[in-house]
Amino acid sequence: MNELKLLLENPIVMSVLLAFVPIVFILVYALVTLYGEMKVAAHIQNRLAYMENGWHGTLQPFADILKLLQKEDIIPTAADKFLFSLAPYLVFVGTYASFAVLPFSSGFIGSNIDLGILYLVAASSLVVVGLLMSGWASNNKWSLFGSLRSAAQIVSYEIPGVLAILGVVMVLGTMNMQTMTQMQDGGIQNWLIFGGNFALGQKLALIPFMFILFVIYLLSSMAEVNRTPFDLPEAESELVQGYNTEYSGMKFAIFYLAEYANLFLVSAVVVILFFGGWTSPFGSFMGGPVWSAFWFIMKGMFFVFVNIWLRWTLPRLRVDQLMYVSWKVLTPFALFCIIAIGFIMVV
Amino acid sequence: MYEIIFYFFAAVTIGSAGVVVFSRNIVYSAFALFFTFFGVAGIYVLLNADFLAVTQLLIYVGGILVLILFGVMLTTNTVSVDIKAKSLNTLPAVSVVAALAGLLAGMIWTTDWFMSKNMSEITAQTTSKEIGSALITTHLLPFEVASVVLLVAIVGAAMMARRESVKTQISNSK
Amino acid sequence: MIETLEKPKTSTGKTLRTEEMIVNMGPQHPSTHGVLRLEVVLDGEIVTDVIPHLGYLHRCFEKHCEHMTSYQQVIPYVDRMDYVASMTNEMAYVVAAEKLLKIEVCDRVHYIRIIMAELQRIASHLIAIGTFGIDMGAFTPFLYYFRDREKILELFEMTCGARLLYNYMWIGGLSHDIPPQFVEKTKEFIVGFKKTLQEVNDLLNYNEIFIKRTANVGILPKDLAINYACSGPMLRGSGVNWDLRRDDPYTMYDKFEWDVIVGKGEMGTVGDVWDRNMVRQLEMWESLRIIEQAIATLPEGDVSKAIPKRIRPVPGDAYGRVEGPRGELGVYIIAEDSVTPYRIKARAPAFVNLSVITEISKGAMLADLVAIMGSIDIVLGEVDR
Amino acid sequence: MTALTTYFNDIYRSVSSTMTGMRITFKQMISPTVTIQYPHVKMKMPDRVRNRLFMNFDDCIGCELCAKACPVDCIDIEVMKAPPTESLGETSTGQKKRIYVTKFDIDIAKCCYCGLCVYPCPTECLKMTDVYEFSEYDRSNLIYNFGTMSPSEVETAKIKVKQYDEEQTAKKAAAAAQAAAAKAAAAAVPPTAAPVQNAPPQSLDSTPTQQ
Repeated sequence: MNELKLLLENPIVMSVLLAFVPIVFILVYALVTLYGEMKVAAHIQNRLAYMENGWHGTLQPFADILKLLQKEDIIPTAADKFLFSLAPYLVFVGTYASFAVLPFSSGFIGSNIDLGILYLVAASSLVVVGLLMSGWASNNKWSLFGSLRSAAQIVSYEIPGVLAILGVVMVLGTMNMQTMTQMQDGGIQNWLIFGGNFALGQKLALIPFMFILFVIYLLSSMAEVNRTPFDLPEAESELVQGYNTEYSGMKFAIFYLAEYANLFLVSAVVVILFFGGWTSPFGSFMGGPVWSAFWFIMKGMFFVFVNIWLRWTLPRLRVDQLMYVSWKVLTPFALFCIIAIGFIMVV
Repeated sequence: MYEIIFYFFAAVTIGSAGVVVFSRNIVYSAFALFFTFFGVAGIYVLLNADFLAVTQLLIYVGGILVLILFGVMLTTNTVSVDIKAKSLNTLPAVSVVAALAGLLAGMIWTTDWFMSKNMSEITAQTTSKEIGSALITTHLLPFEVASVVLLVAIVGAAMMARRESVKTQISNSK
Repeated sequence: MIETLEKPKTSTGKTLRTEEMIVNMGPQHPSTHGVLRLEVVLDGEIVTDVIPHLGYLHRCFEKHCEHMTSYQQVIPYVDRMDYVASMTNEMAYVVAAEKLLKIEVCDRVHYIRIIMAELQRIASHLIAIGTFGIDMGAFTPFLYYFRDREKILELFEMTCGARLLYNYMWIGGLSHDIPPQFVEKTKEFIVGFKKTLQEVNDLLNYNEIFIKRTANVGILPKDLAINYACSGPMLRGSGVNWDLRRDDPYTMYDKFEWDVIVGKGEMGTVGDVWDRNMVRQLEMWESLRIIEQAIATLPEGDVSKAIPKRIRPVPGDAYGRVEGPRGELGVYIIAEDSVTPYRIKARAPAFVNLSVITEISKGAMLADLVAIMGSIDIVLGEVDR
Repeated sequence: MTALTTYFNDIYRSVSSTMTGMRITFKQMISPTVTIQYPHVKMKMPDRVRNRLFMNFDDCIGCELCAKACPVDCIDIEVMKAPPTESLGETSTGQKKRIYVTKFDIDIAKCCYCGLCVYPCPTECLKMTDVYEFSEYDRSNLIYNFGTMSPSEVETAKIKVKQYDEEQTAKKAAAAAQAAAAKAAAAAVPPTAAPVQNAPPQSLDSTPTQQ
């Protein structure tokens, strides 16, 4: 018993244990979202989706995962075996590394570093390399197309995304995600989308720009996780399945997991930037570390739901239109907002 | 413990840099460059240069490496895997590298390095504030000059990219 | 809209050597609507050439017909030609055969045939627009349309017992009269369907992304459409006012009041993908008008009175054509003094319409090629026969 | 100026059409679904539905009209004309059976469910039922043999037919000989044997298939 206590007090063991918290969360969340996406999609389309395994098919995600684990792991003969096997893990690592700085609750954050949001942006850019690797190693023209599109898309949409983040950073004056959240504490009126915790005049002036920045970040985050209407890298009607066409079994599951993890990640960032992170909408009521984890996950899941909802509503953009949206619509608006916010914050 | 992590990152950096240089497959070289950048970022973290580490990842991995990969993938035959890089001009290369190595070695020797007696003495502290204030006070001029140069580069790139299509439109309208 | 850029020049003025990529789209590609294979030459994302390869679904329909033991037996085979619009296939064959045999059928048969053909046109357009939506990345409208197509199939099942391959229209009549509750059920369907049509119109056809994806893409000019002998929504989308139901009225289409829908270039240029899609969408409203009128004025009569017991035509030939959902569907029959047709030739509209793809997709982007293919609305069963 | 107007107009239309779309999909999400939980709930089939073929063998008179009508030749019938002395019973419609049906197989895997075989049947013994769940692991299990004659019955029937045929041939030959003799006697010309045109029924030597 004593050894165990000693072991737990060892900072290295502790940090290893802490590092496993997000993966447990991701696995559970992925199962829920897998089920949720199918159900939301089905009900939008007047269908029922899973109904057979368990009550309303609740056990189906487990069955799906089991199936993927059992499946034969096919590596095409002409593929580059090493890079082909490496790519999905690289993609997942890129996503997973970003979870280190997410403040899940007032009592838990993997690493409370000052550059939190910048680190998050940097870590998610690792994903691009993994995607390029998978497309090239598959030795399939459609896959290569998909991964090149994906990389171009992620790199372009990072610009408006980061500019939107910059706007928020200018308002809050910090890049530490925990501090960002704490600054929005104290009820729904202090969330940045409603102007933040400022004097009334400043608050009212901030609201429209915050709203525009929120939309900009939401759109660019959707592009970064390759969701409809920006799902060109895996556009099934054009590129079959894009960069993960040749993947099967466990490797495909990892891609899938990374995609879902990324989806939550960007939703969480939206929540932290504009919707007060883990703060309760009722001020101190329903606060505390446990409740705050609840609020954080609930808010995150709401934006995951919005993503899913949009996915089953909208058609897909074309490559040039995708670039048009990024460079000619989102980026100018974001720059305009930044200038305006600068004025507001200085005056 | 910190030593182990340091040697790990150092090994990753040097090993992957070796792959970059010696690999016959240019795509492998490009991908190995990723691990080199990653290892360097890790070392920056160990040196408490967190802003630098993050920027390293953001700019080198997210920007420059992707650009290199794009270049490699779009210019070489993508269908077959055997993309070979040839060794050319061995003698000039060796001499240039030797000169560079000498320069670096001289620099390392002459610099008065700050050495801490105890690694754990170094407490985690952020550098972003210092960098930020340094950039807009003492180093304002180089910072502004760099941004002007970058702006010129962007405008120039836009001009060069645009010229062709303008020409095409003119020829189309004729 | 798409400007083809000049290739970058080196300092010596020579163009840089760039390689074109040849990709095979199909026969197992999700957006080729079956087993079409397109050999696509790509310059980056720009399509420089498209070569369609056909025949993966060839089932020797025409040869089969020459080995039947009666003219009646051809009908189940005609059903399988364009399997999403079997009723119109039957109608084309039956019109041709009745011309050959000089059979006059009563008005009730004509009316029921028209109702069935128009229902089938709606069902076929529902699939066309739905799958086109999938090609554009919108999955949901497809299922909304399938929900209502299901009701049409139920009407068909109620009438003839089959949901897809009906064998309903026979030479000289129909296999069954419509069941008593048919009229009522059809009226019910029309009421519900109008709501879906409006809904999907808002959800898909007037969605800005959809408009941006389809307007000014794959423009098929009027003269090109005529030169390639395009027909159906493909031709009307290009602004040619031509509909066999009005211009060569077979059965009793001239009794009804309806409009021919022509592409107007509302969102871009006349003859673009959006126009073709919209022609289909609006044609469904016209079909509903025809069905409503036909149901209201359905005459009485015996639908199986004119069915001949044994068909042995005098030697000769006949060409019957109808306006199918995809265009002019013609059946040409040559008869000799036998119970078996000497030769049957089908003019498949999807085959003819597909031939224009090389012409209109040059210079488009890869994603546009998918849009163009979706707007042509091919059914490989009919293209290859 | 128009370019700027178009630019903002495009943005406005994108936002408003997306909102419209989201409104529609949300309305559908909360409206009831249309799925039928198939193995648990089954749709009511209309009366005219055309699924698996059923054949009431007791009513078959062996006319082979259905086999002729089938466009895909999935009905395989073998018949023998019974001697008129033999009584094969009657159909439910009161028609007298005169033909042995030694084999009546329907290869339902080939069937295209067109229903063309149903109409020509004079005794209405073929019909299409509403059974649609009949998948099998082995394709040969889809060959349904409706014939109720056992192999031994077929054998006895064959013998009977053969006997009757032989009798008939003998009779005919005798008649022919008689006629010839009479002719010869009448015309005093050497008689020629009349050609015997009594080939055995085509299916005489075939055996019923398994299963």
